[in-house]
Amino acid sequence: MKNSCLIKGPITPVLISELMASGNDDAGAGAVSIFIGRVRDDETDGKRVTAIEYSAYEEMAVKEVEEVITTVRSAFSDVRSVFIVHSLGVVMAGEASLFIMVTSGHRDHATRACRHTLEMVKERLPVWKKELY
Amino acid sequence: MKNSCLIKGPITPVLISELMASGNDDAGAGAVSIFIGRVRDDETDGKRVTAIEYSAYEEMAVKEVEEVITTVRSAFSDVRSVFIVHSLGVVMAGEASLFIMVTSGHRDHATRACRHTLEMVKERLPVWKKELY
Amino acid sequence: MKAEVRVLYFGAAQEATGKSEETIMAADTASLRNQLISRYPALKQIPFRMALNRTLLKGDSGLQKSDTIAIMPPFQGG
Amino acid sequence: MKAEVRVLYFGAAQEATGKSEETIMAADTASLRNQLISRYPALKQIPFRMALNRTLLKGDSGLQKSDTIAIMPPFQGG
Repeated sequence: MKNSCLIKGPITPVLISELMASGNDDAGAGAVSIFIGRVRDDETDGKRVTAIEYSAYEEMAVKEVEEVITTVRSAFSDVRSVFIVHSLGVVMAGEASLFIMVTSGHRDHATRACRHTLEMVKERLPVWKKELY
Repeated sequence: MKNSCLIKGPITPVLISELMASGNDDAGAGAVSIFIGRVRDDETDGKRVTAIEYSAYEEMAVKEVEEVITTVRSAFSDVRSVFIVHSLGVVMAGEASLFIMVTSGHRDHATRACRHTLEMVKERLPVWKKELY
Repeated sequence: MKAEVRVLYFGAAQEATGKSEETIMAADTASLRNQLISRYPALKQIPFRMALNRTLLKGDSGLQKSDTIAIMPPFQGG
Repeated sequence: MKAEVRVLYFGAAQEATGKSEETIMAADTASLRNQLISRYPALKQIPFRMALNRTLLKGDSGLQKSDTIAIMPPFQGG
């Protein structure tokens, strides 16, 4: 499985298990830090969100993801792998739309690099959402 | 499944999936932050670690875990659930021995509370290890 | 000199213009921005940035034939 | 007054003493510590802390019958 991609629909528990398994080969990776972003059933103006529809400038998003990974790897020398997956299309409330996983030798770089990746994804990925009620 | 426990042997991918599923009911939890600690195949004095045997002062560890969870929940108001699982006994290199999961409404508290939980676990859990070669 | 460029609209800019892409003649990004806002007044409400050929623009830039400009409202990924 | 307390050994302290628990007479934790180090010289190499009835001790404490003292080398969890 490729480390990073845009996928159609939610990031299912099965896909998450597969992504996590692909980080399992490396017995030098003592630390795995994961962030999962999920669609919240927020209420705005008395209406409850049932789903979010994500769209992206896909060609640019793919390039940005690669640059984020390169930046994170060069900033955190103990990092051994970085995975980024983002949903496109409709994702129901409670389902996952973002998956980030960083493996490293020790805990410090895994946790910090995961957070840093998350912030860069938020800031740099050309992705837009539309709440569905 | 109970949020927190000491288990015999490795924290398997199946158990991790189950733990993650138990955080999935809450559609208000927009952020899930996970840390997994794994046994590294470190080399010391030319010998490679093949496994670690963990032991604990179990009665105290259970109490400390509860206190860590209480502390984290009161320090991070957006946190919705905290899970801590630690292995006892033999865990092979490449297998997981620690699982922490924090869910919250938004990403900031999930990521910071997960890291904080991890540091408290390291500092407060009466657990010892013995490298096996 | 004006060039014919491809303009892509995303997110709220798509709703403001009623389309996802079109071709427009413009000499540079500053004049393109002005042209778009006068053509689609609803765009004025949207603090959009532009990408030139998949790279976010920091300032203004000249335009050449077959350049692709993306009109990008604030990102909302994650 | 001395009390009979239960002493638990963990991690490297278990190897240094060759046992996982025993009962010892001691009036307080300071004298217990001295007693243990003279009885098991290998313990001197281990910077152990003590827990009294499952709570980490910050200072010294008196001891009562049926108290449980844990001899705890530096933690290594995670």
